Amino acid sequence: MNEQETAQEGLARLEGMPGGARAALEAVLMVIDEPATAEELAAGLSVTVAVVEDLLHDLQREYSGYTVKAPDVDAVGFADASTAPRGFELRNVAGGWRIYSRSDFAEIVGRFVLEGQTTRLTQAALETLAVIAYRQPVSRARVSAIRGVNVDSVVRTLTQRGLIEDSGNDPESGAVLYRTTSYFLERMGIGSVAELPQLSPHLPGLEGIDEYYDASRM
Amino acid sequence: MNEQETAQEGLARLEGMPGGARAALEAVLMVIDEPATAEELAAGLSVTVAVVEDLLHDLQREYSGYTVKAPDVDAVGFADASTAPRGFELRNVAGGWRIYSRSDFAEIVGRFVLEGQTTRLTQAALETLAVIAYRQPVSRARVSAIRGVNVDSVVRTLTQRGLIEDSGNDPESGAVLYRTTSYFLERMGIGSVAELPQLSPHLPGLEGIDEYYDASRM
Amino acid sequence: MGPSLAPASEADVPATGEAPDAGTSEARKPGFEVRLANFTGPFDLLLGLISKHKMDITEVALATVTDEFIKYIRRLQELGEDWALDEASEFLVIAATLLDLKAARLLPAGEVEDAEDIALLEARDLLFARLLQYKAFKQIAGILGETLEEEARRYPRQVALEGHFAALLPELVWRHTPEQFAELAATALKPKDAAPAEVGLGHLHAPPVSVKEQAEIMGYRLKLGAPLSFRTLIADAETTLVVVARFLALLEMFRDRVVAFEQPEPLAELTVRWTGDDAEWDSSSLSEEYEAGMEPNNGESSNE
Repeated sequence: MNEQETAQEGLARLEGMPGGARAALEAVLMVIDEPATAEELAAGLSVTVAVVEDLLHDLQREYSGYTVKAPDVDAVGFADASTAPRGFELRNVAGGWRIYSRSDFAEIVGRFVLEGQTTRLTQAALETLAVIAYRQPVSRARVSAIRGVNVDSVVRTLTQRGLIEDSGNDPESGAVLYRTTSYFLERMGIGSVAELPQLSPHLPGLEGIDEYYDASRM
Repeated sequence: MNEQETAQEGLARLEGMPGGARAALEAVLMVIDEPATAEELAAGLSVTVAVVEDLLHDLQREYSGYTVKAPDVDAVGFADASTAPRGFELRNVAGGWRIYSRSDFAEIVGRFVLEGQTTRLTQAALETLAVIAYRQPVSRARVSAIRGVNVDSVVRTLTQRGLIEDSGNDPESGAVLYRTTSYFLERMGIGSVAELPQLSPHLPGLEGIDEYYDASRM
Repeated sequence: MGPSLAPASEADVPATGEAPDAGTSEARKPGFEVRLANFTGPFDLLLGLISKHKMDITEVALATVTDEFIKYIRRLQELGEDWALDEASEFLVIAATLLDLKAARLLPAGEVEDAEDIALLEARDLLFARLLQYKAFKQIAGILGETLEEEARRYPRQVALEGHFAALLPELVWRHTPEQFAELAATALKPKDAAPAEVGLGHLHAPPVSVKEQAEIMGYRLKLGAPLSFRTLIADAETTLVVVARFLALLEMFRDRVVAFEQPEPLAELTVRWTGDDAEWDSSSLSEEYEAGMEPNNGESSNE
């Protein structure tokens, strides 16, 4: 009750400011340097999560104008003004919201932002990353068995790139287990590993593979 | 002459993109960290300085809607659409342009920034600071190679805390090099980095360490 | 880098030079190259060979592939490439499995009774399963690569905090002395134990431990002022050898009269206190007699 009132008061106060709650939210989005969850944003603005989520979707639609084709903007048809898309977009990745430059302008923006330009991953690194993403938490030995080669140096590179991390030790073997990081989700533009493409269409009739695998596990 | 043509072609190309030249400029302004001059922006967009300056003033007016009272927006009376101000503003500071959160929301933004801030550096931050202190000037990639993990966000935190700073670019790779600040010396209670204790007593067999890292350097 | 091979004596050039994902198909010339980088492992190679022959990998007809695979391995041997041991042995395992499969194919159909035959068929199934699994991950890797590339076209806004906000941040609590900070740096700069790229021999010989180094470490800690128990001093010792070295080092330091011991009763906690008034004490005064004893192979440690 009390909290509800505070949230209402908060909203009322924000609406009294130039640009209203929408502009206040934008102001906060300007200073975050990693994705912020709707909960964090709501707490910062002293409004409810529901209000913030509405505002976030409004902004997302507004920034994308009418021409957007992004699959995550499902409600774009409800945009109520005919505006050109902005040069930036608001995206929900790795569980949080953040502003990105629009990919159409990648080439131009790239001339200004040298850092962060990451070199492409090698085929070996991509395959190792794929196995870790789908089998996490997983030991090096197991990834190695799936790929058929030693993956030590590739795992080191992926750790250094911040795409995977140590997630403790296997209670049985004591081997270090690896998992993907939230930076990986960010780089993939997805909210969680559950959003990764399904593996099964690529694995015809292999229901028992894991048992096979555990039997031959090193 | 020739250059003029190129600039015209550049503008035509930009206008063909979703959102046009305005959006392209916005895309750049949204992600640059350091203020950029109109000349730099013009070069990056391949248009003339005059075009960029027009666009900058348009954007500045647009972001500020009608209600703005910022003293540096002298042309606000010419804004041609009745829009609410956005939560961000485009400011020309010391000859460079950058997007900032609107000062009306300073209190809210400040509250958000303070939320969850700790008064202590994490172990990861301390170790990264130690590596930078003893290997300065040093790039993020190298610190990352030494620590074996991605240090991007930790480096940002240390910079924000005023403990390290940008000390120019590596002549070879162009990567930003970091060094410790005088605030760091102050906190350590020493007069210069030369007064940092020698490492050797604590680390037997460190003679070859630099070669080791240079060899494994990416 | 592609090690060049001698002209192939066989008419049928191994598939490896022109596998589907080889990218640049080698122009036919007297010599040809095996680009090891084309394949990220034996499964990859095997898949390459299979798809070259447009075979369903669930089909048993692997004889041709087996031949080519073995041929490929031979070529690698001839090259004298310094293959990492495990990689070479992986190839061997697969080559052996393929040979088994070839043998299994020779068995009359429907007459699988022998336990050995069944084992062979199981091995075949296992290999198929692993190959299929690898193939799936390879396809997924392709999708990940495309997504990462597409996503890299979006740049996140991640600008430094505006000055007036940064000024709001609470003052940092800083309790590190320069010495503690140096210790931190030493830990951070120490090369991480590289993952073994070869079979470890560390268990065969105990790594050398220097009494002198251990004396330095303890001297540093004790000079901070507070008396420390022997238990504390050896808390981070990784091996018994280090514990022994530290104990010997303490005896040496006692002889140098820079430390004092306190033990209320036999087997009780042993407390060590720094008594040296000479802050410049260093381990060079230690006698050399233990050095020889504790460091049998006084060479490089196996750090790199």
